[in-house]
Amino acid sequence: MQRIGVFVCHCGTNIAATVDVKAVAETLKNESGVVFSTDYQYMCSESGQNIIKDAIKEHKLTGVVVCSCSPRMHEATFRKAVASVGLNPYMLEVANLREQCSWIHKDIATATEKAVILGRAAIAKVHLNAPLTAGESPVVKRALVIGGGIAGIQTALDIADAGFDVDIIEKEPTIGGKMAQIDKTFPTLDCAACILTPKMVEAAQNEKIHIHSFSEVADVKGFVGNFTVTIKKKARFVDETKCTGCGLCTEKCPMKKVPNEFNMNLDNRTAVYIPFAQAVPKVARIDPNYCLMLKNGKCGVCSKVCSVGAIDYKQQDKFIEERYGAIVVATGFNPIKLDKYDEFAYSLSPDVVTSLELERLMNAAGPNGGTLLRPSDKTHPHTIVFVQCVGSRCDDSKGKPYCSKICCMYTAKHAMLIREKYPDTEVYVFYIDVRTPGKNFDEFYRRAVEEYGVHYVKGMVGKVTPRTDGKLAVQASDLLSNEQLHIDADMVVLAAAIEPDKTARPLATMLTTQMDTNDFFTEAHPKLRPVESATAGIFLSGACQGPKDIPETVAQASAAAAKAIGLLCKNSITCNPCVAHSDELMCNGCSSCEKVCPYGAITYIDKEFRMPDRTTAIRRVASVNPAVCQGCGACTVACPSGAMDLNGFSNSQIMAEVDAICK
Amino acid sequence: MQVNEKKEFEPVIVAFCCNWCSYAGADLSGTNRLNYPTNVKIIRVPCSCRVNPMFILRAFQRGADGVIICGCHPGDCHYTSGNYFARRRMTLLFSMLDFIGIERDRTRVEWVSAAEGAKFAATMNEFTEAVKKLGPNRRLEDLRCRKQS
Amino acid sequence: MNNDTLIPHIGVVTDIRIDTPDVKTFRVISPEGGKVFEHMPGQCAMLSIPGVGEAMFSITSSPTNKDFMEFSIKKCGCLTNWLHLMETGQQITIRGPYGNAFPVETELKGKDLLFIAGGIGLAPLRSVINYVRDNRENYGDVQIIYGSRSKQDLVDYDEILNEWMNDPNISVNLTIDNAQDDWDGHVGFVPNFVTELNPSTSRTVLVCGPPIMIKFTLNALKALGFEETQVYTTMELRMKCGVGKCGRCNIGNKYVCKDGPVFRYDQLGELPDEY
Amino acid sequence: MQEAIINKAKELLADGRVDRVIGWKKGEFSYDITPAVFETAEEIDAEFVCNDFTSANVSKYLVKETKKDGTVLAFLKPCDTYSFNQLVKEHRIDASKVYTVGIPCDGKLDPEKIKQKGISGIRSIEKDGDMLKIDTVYGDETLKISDAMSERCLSCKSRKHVCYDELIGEDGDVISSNRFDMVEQLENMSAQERYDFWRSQLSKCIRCNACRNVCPACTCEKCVFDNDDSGISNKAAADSFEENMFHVIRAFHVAGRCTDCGECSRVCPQNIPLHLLNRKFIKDINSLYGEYQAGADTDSRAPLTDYKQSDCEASVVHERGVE
Amino acid sequence: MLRISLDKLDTLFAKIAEKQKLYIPSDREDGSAEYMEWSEGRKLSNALNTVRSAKEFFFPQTESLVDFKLSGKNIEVIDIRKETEDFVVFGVRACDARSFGILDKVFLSDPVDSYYQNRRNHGTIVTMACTRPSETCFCTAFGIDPTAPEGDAACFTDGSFLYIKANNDRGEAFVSSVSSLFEDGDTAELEKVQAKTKEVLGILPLSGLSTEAFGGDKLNKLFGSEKWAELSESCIGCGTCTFVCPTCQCYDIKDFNTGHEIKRFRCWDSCMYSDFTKMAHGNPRLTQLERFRQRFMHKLVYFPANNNGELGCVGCGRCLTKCPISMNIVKVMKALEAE
Repeated sequence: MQRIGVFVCHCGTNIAATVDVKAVAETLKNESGVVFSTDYQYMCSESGQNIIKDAIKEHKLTGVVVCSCSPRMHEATFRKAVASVGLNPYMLEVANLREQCSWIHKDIATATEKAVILGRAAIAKVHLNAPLTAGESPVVKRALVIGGGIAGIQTALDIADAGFDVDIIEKEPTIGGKMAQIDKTFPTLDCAACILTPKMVEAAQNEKIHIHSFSEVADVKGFVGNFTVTIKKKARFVDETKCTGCGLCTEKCPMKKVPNEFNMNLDNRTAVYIPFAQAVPKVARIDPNYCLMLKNGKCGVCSKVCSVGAIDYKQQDKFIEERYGAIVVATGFNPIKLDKYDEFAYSLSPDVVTSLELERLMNAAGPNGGTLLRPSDKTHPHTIVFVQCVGSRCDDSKGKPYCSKICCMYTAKHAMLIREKYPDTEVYVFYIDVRTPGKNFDEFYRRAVEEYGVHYVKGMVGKVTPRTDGKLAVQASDLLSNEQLHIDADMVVLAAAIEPDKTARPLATMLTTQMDTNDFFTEAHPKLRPVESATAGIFLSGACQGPKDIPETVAQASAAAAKAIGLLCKNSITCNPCVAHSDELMCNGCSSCEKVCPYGAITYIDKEFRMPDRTTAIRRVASVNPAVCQGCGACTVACPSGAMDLNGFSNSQIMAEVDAICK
Repeated sequence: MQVNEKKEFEPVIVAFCCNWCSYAGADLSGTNRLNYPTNVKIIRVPCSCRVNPMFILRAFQRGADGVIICGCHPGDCHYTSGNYFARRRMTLLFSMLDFIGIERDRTRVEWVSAAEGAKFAATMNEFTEAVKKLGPNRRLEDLRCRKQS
Repeated sequence: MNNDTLIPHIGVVTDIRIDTPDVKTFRVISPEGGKVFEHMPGQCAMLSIPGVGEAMFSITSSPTNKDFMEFSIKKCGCLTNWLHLMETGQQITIRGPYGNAFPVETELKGKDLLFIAGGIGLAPLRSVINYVRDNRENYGDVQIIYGSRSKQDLVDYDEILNEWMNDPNISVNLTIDNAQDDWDGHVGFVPNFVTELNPSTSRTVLVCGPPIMIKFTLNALKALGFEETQVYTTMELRMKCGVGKCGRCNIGNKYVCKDGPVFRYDQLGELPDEY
Repeated sequence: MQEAIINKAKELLADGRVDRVIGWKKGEFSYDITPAVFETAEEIDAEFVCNDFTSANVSKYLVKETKKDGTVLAFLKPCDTYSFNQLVKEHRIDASKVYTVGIPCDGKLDPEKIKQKGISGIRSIEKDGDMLKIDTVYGDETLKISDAMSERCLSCKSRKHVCYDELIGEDGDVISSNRFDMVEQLENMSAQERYDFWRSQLSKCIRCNACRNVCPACTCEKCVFDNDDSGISNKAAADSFEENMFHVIRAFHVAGRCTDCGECSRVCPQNIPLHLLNRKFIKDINSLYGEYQAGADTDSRAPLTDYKQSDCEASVVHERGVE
Repeated sequence: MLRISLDKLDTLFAKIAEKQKLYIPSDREDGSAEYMEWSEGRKLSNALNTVRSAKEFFFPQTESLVDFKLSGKNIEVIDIRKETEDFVVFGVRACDARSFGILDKVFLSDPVDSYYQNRRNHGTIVTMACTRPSETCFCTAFGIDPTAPEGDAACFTDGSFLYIKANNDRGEAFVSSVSSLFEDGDTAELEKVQAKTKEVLGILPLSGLSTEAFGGDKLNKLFGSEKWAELSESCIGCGTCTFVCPTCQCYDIKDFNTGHEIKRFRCWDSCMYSDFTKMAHGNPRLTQLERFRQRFMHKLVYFPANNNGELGCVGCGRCLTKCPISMNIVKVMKALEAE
């Protein structure tokens, strides 16, 4: 039998104007277990809280019901108040008399009647409340960053800066990501490599940062503060610890006709290669699909020339296990494949390129050494048509429904750079809208139009047809002048939509994090928790969460780092006590609960029990990890025997509320 | 007795609302002063997937005339997937109640986001009207619990 | 229609005494004052909080007490938890008395008595002890051996100390399982203590306590030369109706609630081993 | 058939492959067969029986049997194999301790159906073509086998064994059955008619728990209806509500797990067609979430522990069929 | 003997039902029979017996005992008992008729159960002799003559007439209340039928069932029998046998909180249930063996031990037809006897 105190708040006139608060307090006084009942102007005020505190002490209350505004508003306030005088904070319930009663009803009589019922329900629940204590679980002071692009690098640098060890897992042989492939950055037009590579080097040299390049996440277990991650270090056939990155092997490799993915396959590399000059780690990798030695067992040149003996044709994938307190996902993006866009002749003509390909074509380290030449005949293009929103803002199944956000700006950059370097080249940009909402973005775009004479045409390119003379016939419509345009272009550049990396979906499953239908990771709250996932301890950095440009990415990367640091700083974390728990004696071990748990909080253990018939038996029973459980309650309904119940929202509590409301 | 007969039938309606979306949506309809009938009493649950069919039957047993479950829109569940499970469970349960002849309009699932205060109020208005039309729950009540007049 | 024993009376709890960390003694009177009904030592009553549960408890006060009944109740389940949380003035329902009693007016009369109790097992014997004390002339020598886990777990310690120990006509021997600082009495288990004290086999023995204690005490008594016909015990088993009809408290053909709860050991021996 | 099964049992016992055999033991009459565990060839010779009345599904006993030491041989009819699989899937049976032998079944007979034809004082029942020859103290009687066939066998869903270590006889196929006909018929009634139908059926319930205790899906360590803390425990239906609740909740708890073995209706002393409640769930699951047969495998996700983002909304219930 | 043409049964029933409620066994749509209240058009079943026994008329599956109203620390006890109205149960078979005697020994022994007594005082039992006993019948083993049933009044039929005879005062009163519909008639045909039935009883498979091995004096021998393990092995622990049994009388007392008051009610319980003897501090019958043994020991040993050797079974055969796994008292008796 609890000793319950009821505190009815007037909330000024917010509640008192429609609910007869005195009558509510008076009526609830007669409820079983209620030993004290009062009303007050503002329960949440300091003096209001003192009324509660004093009553707890004076009447030895074991439970408190506050009839006030929504628990979403002041539950925490009142919990703190009762805790300050030694009552367990979970012995408090709030009856929502404002948002769900006084503010929606007008008639005082019926609103008061309802208020009493809501109060009764809260009292009925408090009767069954049990003191809950939040558990604590220790935090491993090490973070994992998945993805070694600019987002991952920035996050890792920030975390390392705060003094915590941090691992980067990068699936490619080098970190750097997409930014490494970019030529110049908007709106400042500074060289991407010049600003990125120092960061890459910094990451490599920071002793707190450990880079697992050419590696993937194979498995994630555990929970916030205590993740165990299995990392698959893919065989690169070069001993990372020995290779000095001298490059001799790449010079001598006889297999030189391998498409160079770093240059968007616009030129070739060797079978043993270092992705690019500033790669980090600067370690060669042998491509087993092309290496003659690995394919046929005949060659071995690289092994012979390597003075440090780093070549290891027998290398196998290796799995290592590491423990982390926090995980930051920075898996980035890719341009979508354009094979469904035949109207733009992407697969028909080498002169129809994506913007990222154009970046490489214009880059000094690119296939043409920085001179913009048509891929087909290596001639200088005189007319270039840019097509915007290829696959972005698309209703049909070919593309993506969202705006890829970065295309408007990089196209302006491309157009401007081309016009600057090759003033004889005409540049047309076909757009639906030009979106430039960033610092100095609109100025930048206007410069392209006004100073550089880029032809911006609002309209769609209908068809690109490669002609036998090598030109590309571009059919387009100008929506402003409402006329059809026919342009003979030398090159067409498609601003392909970007999409999350394909590795994100399986990763999300391993991390038990949410994704939206486009496979972008879902943040815990779109406004207020934009860099956290809903799964505790998993943070989001960069384009894996949504399309972003570099400054935004870096900003989010640092924000994610800050969140991760905030977690790593703690020696232990306090868990939500309103978690599920299983009555082992009733558990059937059937796995139903495990299957509906979105967090992987339920595991099964074989445990010895003394059975009712005086025997002992090993039984398979569910065990909830309270640090992982978020308290949704899915398992409680999946459990047929009712062994699984939820603290704070137990079956009996909810049924008591139902009874109180219905009676 | 005669007085009671004249009085319009006022159904008891239990609304299970998930803490993250629908309960907040209900709060919002209050904040916006959107009216809905006092017949509706809300029980806060962490997620629509916390609603056990037992609770729904219990409500009918104890005198509820309608039960509505509100949760986050599919895809928006705070817990990723809770409302998807709830949707299957409730679909099957309601289908079963329908199968044993319980009026189908006494039960409903509605997705209400934290932003949809207006939808919450409108839903509750509609649902209360629908239940009023059906009259008191007689097929799934426990006579022992019937209110004594 | 006649009164039905299944329809309970109201009792008012007028006093609650904390005996041990998990035993409280409740004093119950009828709302009009006085006892709800008369009983004999060893009989039980069904106490209930409607909606919470109903269970059988032995009446620990002596029938010679004309003002109230008392129940010493150990916290062990839903109802007893509730009872432990209640405050004075609370009404409960009570029906009874049920079961047979210790044969205080027949077999025990004129005999030297030995009471052996362990833990909460003192509760049913307390009724007899006080009955005997109040009718002292009808009985011979009285010895009490009582033990518990610790000093704090001795039920009715105040009464033992202030009344029984001061009663020149009876001897009280206390023991606790493990030594503790504020205890200068005997330390050890009850059965061993019985052996040590070596009581005269002329006594009639009344034993109550946990099953394991009873078992070893009985062995000890036999070793000392006691006959089974000299030993009485009381059981509290799975009773529901209290009137031998609901069918669950039987041991063989004997209903604990009706034919018991007091059994002589030789009678128990004839019943199947199901208790 | 019985001979082959007995020989198999004795063979496996003799070569030590199994320690016990779970099967059926003959009774007082030809039809009152009790499931039993046999440990010796002698016991088997004396009492083992497998005939038209050995309908009891022994798979649930394996929950208890596999907790003991040693291996048990279980003879499983096609429908029993589904229950067995489902129990393995839910970790209720330790499959490594069972040796399963699939036995064919062409439908079992229901003694109750025979008696309801007014046949009494039965001394023996023999098959003769598609007829039964029944010797009674009141004279000889004949009955069409199909008229004596168990209701559940008349709508058999599968003669295929979904798991076995060994098979006696030929394996059959999953058959397209008419098992949802009655459900559909009810769905097409008005709500009032459905209500009246179920009231007339469920009001017969005496809450003996036979349906629950025989159900291979009901193997809970403690049933919610026996658990005073569950809030819905009840021993007897004190009100029509409790009759409804027990059967609705029970059907819900086995939804997606019920293999439609039909034991519940077979054992109901009041002949309540309880299987219709389970079949309603199965039919709904099949039509709303895709065909699913519980027990057909041991690794698929059960419909109620699974979801698709594109699942229909609960309002589908309001939109279809007859109100 | 007084007799009435079977064609005029409806008239008889209508006459009885004029003054009091009349219950008769009647067929349900599923082919089984159950006691139902008679109303115009309701026909008497030809079935040998009803699924549930007639004990329900006196000891219903659930019945309210008392109500409580709680307010603050106070409890109000509300005695809800009302004098039952008179009723007639017609068509009770000899086995069920005997069961009332057994139930009486439980409920009417001191202290009297007023709920049972109330119904018993107001119920008239009109029995019906059997003409077509079945293979599951073994009432004769308990000394019951199904052709001459007990009850307040007994009816017999020869296929064309219903004969009636009062067995006691209440029966006399009943017979005289309906005797205007009856005429005196020759019983030659009836005697033929009775003789025929007796002949059949002699050749029924269970006719030789012996009760020699049972009774109060066999307690410890039977309790310790090794057979229990094997017999109880396949018991699924349901309550079917208990609930269809005319003599099983175990009950549970439970409280139900309606939200307005607490209703204390009793309901049938089964000693076969795993939680039958469960208490706050343990359960003395933990295994199905113990629970199974209790049920049969109760009927075959404990009850006779306390009731001058009368066995607690009437041989109605319901458990033989209804047990989900076909385990039953006959198998138990035969197994124990063979030992």
